[in-house]
Amino acid sequence: MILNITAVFLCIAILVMAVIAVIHKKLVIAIIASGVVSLFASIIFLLLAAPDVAMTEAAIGSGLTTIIFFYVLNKIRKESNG
Amino acid sequence: MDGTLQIIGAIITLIGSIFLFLGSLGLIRMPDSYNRIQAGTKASTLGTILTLLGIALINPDWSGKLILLILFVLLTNPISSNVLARAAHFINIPLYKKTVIDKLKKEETIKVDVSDKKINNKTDKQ
Amino acid sequence: MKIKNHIILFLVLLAVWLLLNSSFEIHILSVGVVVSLIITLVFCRNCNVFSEIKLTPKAFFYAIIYVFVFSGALIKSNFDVARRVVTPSLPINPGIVTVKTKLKSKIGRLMLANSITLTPGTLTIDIKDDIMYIHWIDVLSTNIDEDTHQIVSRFEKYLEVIYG
Amino acid sequence: MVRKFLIFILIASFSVIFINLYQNFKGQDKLNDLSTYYAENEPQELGAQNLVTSIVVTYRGFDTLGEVTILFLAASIIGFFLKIKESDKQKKRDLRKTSEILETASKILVPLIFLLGVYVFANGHLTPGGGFQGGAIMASGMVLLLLANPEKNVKHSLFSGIESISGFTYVILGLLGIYFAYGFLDNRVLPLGQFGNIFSAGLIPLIYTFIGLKVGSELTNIVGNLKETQKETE
Amino acid sequence: MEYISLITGFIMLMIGLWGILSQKNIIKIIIGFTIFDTAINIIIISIGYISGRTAPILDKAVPVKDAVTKIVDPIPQALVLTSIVISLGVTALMLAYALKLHKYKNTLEINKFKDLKW
Repeated sequence: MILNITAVFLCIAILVMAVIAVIHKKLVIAIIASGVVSLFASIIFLLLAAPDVAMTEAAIGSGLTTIIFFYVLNKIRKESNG
Repeated sequence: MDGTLQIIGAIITLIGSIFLFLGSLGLIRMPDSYNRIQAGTKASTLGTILTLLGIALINPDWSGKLILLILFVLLTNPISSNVLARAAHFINIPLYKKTVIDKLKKEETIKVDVSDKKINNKTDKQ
Repeated sequence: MKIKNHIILFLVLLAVWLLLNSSFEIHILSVGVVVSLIITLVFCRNCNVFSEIKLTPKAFFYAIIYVFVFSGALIKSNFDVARRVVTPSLPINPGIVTVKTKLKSKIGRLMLANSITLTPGTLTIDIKDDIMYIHWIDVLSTNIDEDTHQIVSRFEKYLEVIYG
Repeated sequence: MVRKFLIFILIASFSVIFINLYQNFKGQDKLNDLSTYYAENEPQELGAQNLVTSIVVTYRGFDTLGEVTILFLAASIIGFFLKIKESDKQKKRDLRKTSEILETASKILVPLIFLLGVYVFANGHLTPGGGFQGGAIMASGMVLLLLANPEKNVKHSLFSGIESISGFTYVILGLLGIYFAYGFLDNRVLPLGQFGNIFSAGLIPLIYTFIGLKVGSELTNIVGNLKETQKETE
Repeated sequence: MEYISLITGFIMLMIGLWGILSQKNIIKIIIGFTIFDTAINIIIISIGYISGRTAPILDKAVPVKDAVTKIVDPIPQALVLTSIVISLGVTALMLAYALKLHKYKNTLEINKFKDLKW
């Protein structure tokens, strides 16, 4: 029962973050929101009895993907300014 | 006997989560990013440590990994907040308007002046 | 001097490995020795961080005292932050001040910066040579010597003995 | 306007499909036949505690081989796309110096992070974790090293070497399975050992170690490529 | 539990699809793709979930004899494990393309790329 309530809150947070990631004008905030989506999704995976997938999602989905996005964004900004 | 240990663990976990809640309240109430980093770092460090200690009391089999986690949090949390604050100061995120003094700022402005001069020299040559 | 680095890093890694596995069986110990040796040899070609730790009994004794001083400061800082957050008028008086440090070793300065970040109302922003720039949530004075006395000295006297 | 209308119609039709799918979803109450077979026979056949690991490495080993190949292709295409000229490589960039604190901390933290990665893939057959997770953890350790020393570059030749050697060894270990056991990527080349020990489950820990090294070096190559292209413009 | 996550996955999938189709910025489209990936993973995992059971690891909590009645389906988890790693490779590939496109056109607006239109 408590798990179900937790899952409902997490799912609402995921949906709100997904909407922010899609519609927000600032790219930085959109990228961070998509990282947060991955982080919450890894908690959902843990609640669904899949610890392997949760570890992978936390390490790759919310860690490395965000870093790669920021490297590319940094590069694009430097190109447009200089 | 086991029951008392678990109740103590649950109480410690609850205290830790209260500190975490106060930290997140501080994130909302503080006026500028430096003060937010201060509130966030301290409250989240002690909150995480207390939560992990509570879990270690509830589940003594995991205590080795949890002690390791506590040491790791103690080492990495201040470093990350220091890097965040330094980057924020470098890209000129403004301080709170009631700020008394900013001794780091003076040196930075001098540096910026020098680099401006360099740029001006370059443009003159061209 | 260089072999001391390798030995300390190896022992730290082995201790971490045994804590992670939380058992002392011969299989786990042997795998841990091999893995720690490889990582030590790969990463410790030019690291000079660990050679500055002093391994005397006095340093060990001071380290234990330092843990207690530090835990007290950490708990005090949390109540301080909680009080400031909960008070409706938000009693803060922030500013960036400079302090001086006597420590020379890199790891000692790292631990000093970490301790300052986790104690009441202070946050290390930058460190240049022997001057540290600190964001203070409640500035009491802007004089460098007084700030040093207020913020740094209570940790420094222990860290000076431990790390030199 | 027409475009928005078309998008709306597309999403509405998708939602109709999903509503149908959701209404027909009953939720499982028991394992299907294949999973039942795995759960019953895996401990005697392969001897790994973690069923997911045994499926990834042995029962579905071909999938993993193809997946690692796809990752390798992605890494090499990125390297090909973002190749920079030799003349640009020599240019000095004027970067902000990292703080002394981060530099010191990275020297302490990076070996610990690598040890954690090794722990995750060496215990892949006992606890949650495995080659992919361990490789990702090692790649994030490399990212910390890059953040602490922004002037340094990833040594691509070194990581390509590690990657190709571990990939080659992975295939060789699979071929050993044909010769000594019953098929490609069979793990019964080595004795199965005691159930739950770190030296158990035959070849699975070895294979996962090589998958971990391969994934870690590939991800490091990708991150390094995307980082180095920042040089071109200055 | 599985119903909640299943419906979250469906809604998230539609959000991602809407982002892919309606956004003009290439980086935003790639963000839509990552959300799409995560949504599909959530759906697959929640189909394999059986309520009241634990993770497919046969340690002290799950003895080998009772494994069939105590664990969830391990096959979808194994598939999703590989899918996540591939999604990182694909995302990095798309970002590399975006970098290259930005270098030639100096813009990220998808409407400006009309070279293949006639």
